[in-house]
Amino acid sequence: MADAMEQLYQQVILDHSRARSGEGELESAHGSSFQVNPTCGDECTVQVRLEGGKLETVAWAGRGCSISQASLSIMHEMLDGEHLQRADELGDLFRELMHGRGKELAAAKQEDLEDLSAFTGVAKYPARIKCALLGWAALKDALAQARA
Amino acid sequence: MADAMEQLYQQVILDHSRARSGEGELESAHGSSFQVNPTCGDECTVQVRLEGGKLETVAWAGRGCSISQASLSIMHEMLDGEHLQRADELGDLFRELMHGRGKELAAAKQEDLEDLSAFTGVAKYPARIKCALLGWAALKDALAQARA
Amino acid sequence: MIDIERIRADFPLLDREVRDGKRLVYLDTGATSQKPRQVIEAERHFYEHTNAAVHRGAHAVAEEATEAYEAARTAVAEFVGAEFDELVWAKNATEGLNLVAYGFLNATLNARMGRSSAGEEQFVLAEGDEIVVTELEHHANLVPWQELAAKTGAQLRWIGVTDEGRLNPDDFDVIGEKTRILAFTHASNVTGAITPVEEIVRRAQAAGAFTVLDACQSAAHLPVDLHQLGVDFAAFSGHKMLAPTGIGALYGRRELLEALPPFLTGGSMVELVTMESTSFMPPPQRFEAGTQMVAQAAGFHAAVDYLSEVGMEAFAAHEQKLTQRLLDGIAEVPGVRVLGPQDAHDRLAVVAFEVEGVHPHDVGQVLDDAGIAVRVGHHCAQPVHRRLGVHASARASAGVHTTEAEIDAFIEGLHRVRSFFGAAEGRS
Amino acid sequence: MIDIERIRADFPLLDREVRDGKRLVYLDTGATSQKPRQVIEAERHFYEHTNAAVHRGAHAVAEEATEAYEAARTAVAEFVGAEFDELVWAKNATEGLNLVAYGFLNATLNARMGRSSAGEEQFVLAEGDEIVVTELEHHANLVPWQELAAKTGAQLRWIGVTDEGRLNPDDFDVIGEKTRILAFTHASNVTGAITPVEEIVRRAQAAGAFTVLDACQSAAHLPVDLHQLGVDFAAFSGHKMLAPTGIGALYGRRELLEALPPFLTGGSMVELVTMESTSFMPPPQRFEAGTQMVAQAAGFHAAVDYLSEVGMEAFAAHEQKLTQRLLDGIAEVPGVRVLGPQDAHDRLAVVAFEVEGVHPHDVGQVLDDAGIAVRVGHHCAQPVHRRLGVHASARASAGVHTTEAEIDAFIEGLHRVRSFFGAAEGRS
Ligand SMILES: Cc1ncc(COP(=O)(O)O)c(C=O)c1O
Ligand SMILES: Cc1ncc(COP(=O)(O)O)c(C=O)c1O
Repeated sequence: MADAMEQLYQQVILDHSRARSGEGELESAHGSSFQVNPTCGDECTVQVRLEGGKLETVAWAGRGCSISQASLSIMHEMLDGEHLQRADELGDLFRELMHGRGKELAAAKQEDLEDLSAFTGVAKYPARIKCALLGWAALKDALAQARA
Repeated sequence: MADAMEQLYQQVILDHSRARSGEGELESAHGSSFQVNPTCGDECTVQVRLEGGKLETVAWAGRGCSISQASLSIMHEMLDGEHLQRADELGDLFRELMHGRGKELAAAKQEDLEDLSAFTGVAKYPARIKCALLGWAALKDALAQARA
Repeated sequence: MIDIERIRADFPLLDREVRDGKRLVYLDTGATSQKPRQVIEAERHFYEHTNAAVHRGAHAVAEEATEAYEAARTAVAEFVGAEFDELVWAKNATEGLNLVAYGFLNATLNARMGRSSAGEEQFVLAEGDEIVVTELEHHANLVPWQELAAKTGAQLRWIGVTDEGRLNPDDFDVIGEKTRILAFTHASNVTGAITPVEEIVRRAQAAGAFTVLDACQSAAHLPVDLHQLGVDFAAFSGHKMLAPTGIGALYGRRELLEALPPFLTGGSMVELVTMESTSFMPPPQRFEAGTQMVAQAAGFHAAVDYLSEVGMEAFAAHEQKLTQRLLDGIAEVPGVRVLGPQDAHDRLAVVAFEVEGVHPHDVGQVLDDAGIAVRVGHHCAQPVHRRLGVHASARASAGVHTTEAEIDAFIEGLHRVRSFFGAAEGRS
Repeated sequence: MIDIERIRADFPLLDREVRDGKRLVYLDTGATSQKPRQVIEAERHFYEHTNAAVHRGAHAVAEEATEAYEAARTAVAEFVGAEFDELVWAKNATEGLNLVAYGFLNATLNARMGRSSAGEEQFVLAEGDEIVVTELEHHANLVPWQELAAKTGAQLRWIGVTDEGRLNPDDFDVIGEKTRILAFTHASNVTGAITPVEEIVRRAQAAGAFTVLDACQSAAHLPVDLHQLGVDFAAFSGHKMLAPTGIGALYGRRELLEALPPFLTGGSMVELVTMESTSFMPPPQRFEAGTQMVAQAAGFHAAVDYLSEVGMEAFAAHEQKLTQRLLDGIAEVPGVRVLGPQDAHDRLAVVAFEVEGVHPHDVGQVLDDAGIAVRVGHHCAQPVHRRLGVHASARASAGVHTTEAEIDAFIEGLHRVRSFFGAAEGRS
């Protein structure tokens, strides 16, 4: 099996795509967003509850490929209970990475991505960028609703 | 001036396009047809009166290029007062000539065309065939109405 | 028998390498076909020698362009068993199907506004009327009818699909007195199933309904004779049958095209235009507003010439062998389920499948890494996927240039997919 | 200054001979342009290396095809001063204009059936509403509005034309409170007159009307900045601006495209599809149903690159010189009347004319015999011909490759037309 595939499907991605973190439905969300990847019909819903400048809870549900599921799972792990500012920044950073055609970001940024840096290779495959970003589009939208 | 143009615009065509025969409107026509050449908006109306198996009167009105006007004028000269069978046959013969890509028909047929044989060269110019046939399409339609 | 090596030499793109030097195995003809050099050359030749406005100029090049354009119409019409004036150019099959649906809509609106032309009444829809489609349809032959129904108050009904991925004959009874339109596919782009057209047309005719055939997959892979099939309308796309992108065609029975109101309006489809009103040309021009895809028509002409030279019977026989090999090969790979009939009978070489525990995107990715191009997703047919219990699938589809060795490479790739994701799971 | 000899070397068709060895003088760019080899090559390259389904596949070639397709969108959008997601592909300008007209129709029908989506209400038309067009329009920007008016009960009104062939400013007052849509051309394909867009847009905005610009002739011959012009929608065709046949574009302001209901429906423009209902993608995809003209988009990209390299300012300046020479030359030929402004100011190198006593078909034929290709007929604009007192005309139009020597050859040809028909009349 080619190196390229191992670079794309980093172990952390495969792990998160199977043992997924944060799946579930919130009883009373402040914001909720449903997103579809029209190519494959993959979909996800991200729900958020805010509390004092924090993303008190983020939960998600959906179906999709390993890339999209891992991205959602890691999102949950990194952001559940975090400051809203961190959520915004991480989302922007991740989008920057995904539009970088497979190049790493500056070292500090790359470090800041933590587990999400495993997606660096995904950005080499334009058709998969949407998979990686699907959950993050939903998060952004859900946050905007919650703050409105 | 090239021979090609003199072959196309035979003197009989130029003459008929200027001194036109049969223009007018019938008081009580048995059949009447209006035809348009959509490329240029040229149009003509052909009206017929029948009497005892004959095309008692054929008249026309319209505007168009030298080819279409001459064709209508010669049609009138050749068919006014003629037997219906002659009208049908001549129309078919002329259509055959026009779809022959500029080749003459068999000698007997070519002779039968009389002045219409001047249009032989027109058939080399696909865009002009419609001009030559416009009046004949109207005649055919008007005759069909008159007989219906 | 077709000479596959000679054919392959005609397709420049097949020489391509992908993903760091891997030889391309193109198994995505169901989505769009590759083009033989004869087609590419026909388009180039048109631009370099014959390019001019069609049906509009009297100069030499315009005359030649018009002849090339109309000769293409005759050739493509003949290829599907139709007369030249029954064939309308469209940019793709989707537009062709929309043209028919909007024809019904416009007839209905014209009637409401008291401006119907002669013969249009037969296309007027009213509440209580029914439009029948099938669960097997590509979105192109479903959504236009949903829209038409919603805008006219007609009711949409459908024929279901069996577990095997074929139209369910038990449902043919939805075709009844109220059915005004019956839109169905000749062959599914997901399950590969070929429809028993005669049976359905017979029922539609008995019910007095118009039939609209989606011939996208069939015209590209089977000998098709539309007059013999007896359908009222049919649509297909050039790009699926070796022709350029940007061109397709709608077939309509002459009497129907003559009565159908126009869809797109503008230049070249009108007779007399005043500021107040407009009269329209007879078909096919009535349905061809504006400057058409002329160079693409020349390419389409070359494509049907190419296919005729190969011979559609021989081509179909070749594909049937490939289908069998695909199905046999897949059957050997554990955990892979085919969505569609399991044998090559009445079936195209379009094979969608799911790999247990691996999302189609991930299946496609690992195949792609080996140079094997398949399609992943719902292939613009969400309902049939849902019906077969999945949301998406991967799909291998063969073309006139596909070899048995390529099928084998694909099967090997499937094993690799399993071991890659299986190994990572610690399963192998 | 543009290097005309270098440019001419890029256009293979200009090497053609016609009518027994005569060198072609192509003065029919107003109908359709010839293609530089860079454009022909871009299309060929696409077929030989990049051809695959766009936005649908995950394999390597499909990725490259998608990138080529979207890069083309960005380039063409930029060329006319728009953002990439404000540009929708269409098969030609005619389809683009129909898309807008049908958008209004669909919004109106959806409202009647109680199925409007958010934002659609702004496009709903009712009796008493007015649609304003002009007497200068090409049928493509007239007939769709006639149809829309007739189907919705809205009223069609229009701005007239002066004897000189320009929009009559006295008529700008028809734009008023009731005006919902104002559709007008940026430049006439008959009189060559360039419209004072700013003035009209200002009035439309004051009236709260949507503006729809026909940019077919302008985008091909002038620098155009749609954002600066401030129009709501605009349409143009690739084939008139060195690009392949079979592709055009519709521009729409982002907020408007977001709210406009879909026109053609089918694959690639949907999100979720069940048998019962469908949700649609955001623009531009919402308006691009089915497989698009992808190779032609690659060619369109090459075309705008080519034009940008020549420089639209330099190109327009070159054409203005040609316009002057055309007008001056014609003025020397007795009995020839120009339909349109007599000087090169605010005017394209599109010059329609009549030759006294000679029908345009016959004018064109004799020019053609000398290798000179002009257009004859009504050029899909019957109303303005009628307004200027003729039914048809002959028209010479220049392109980026046109030389002054060619204009002179044309003028010489006009003399020949006169003497041929004059001599036969015994007049000369
Ligand atoms: C001013 C104008 N508008 C619209 C059109 C229609 O363009 P198309 O035929 O490419 O759709 C043309 C060209 O024919 C034109 O010159
Ligand atoms: C069965 C079927 N119908 C319709 C279509 C639509 O064709 P196009 O996208 O060329 O309009 C396709 C291809 O995508 C198809 O496979």
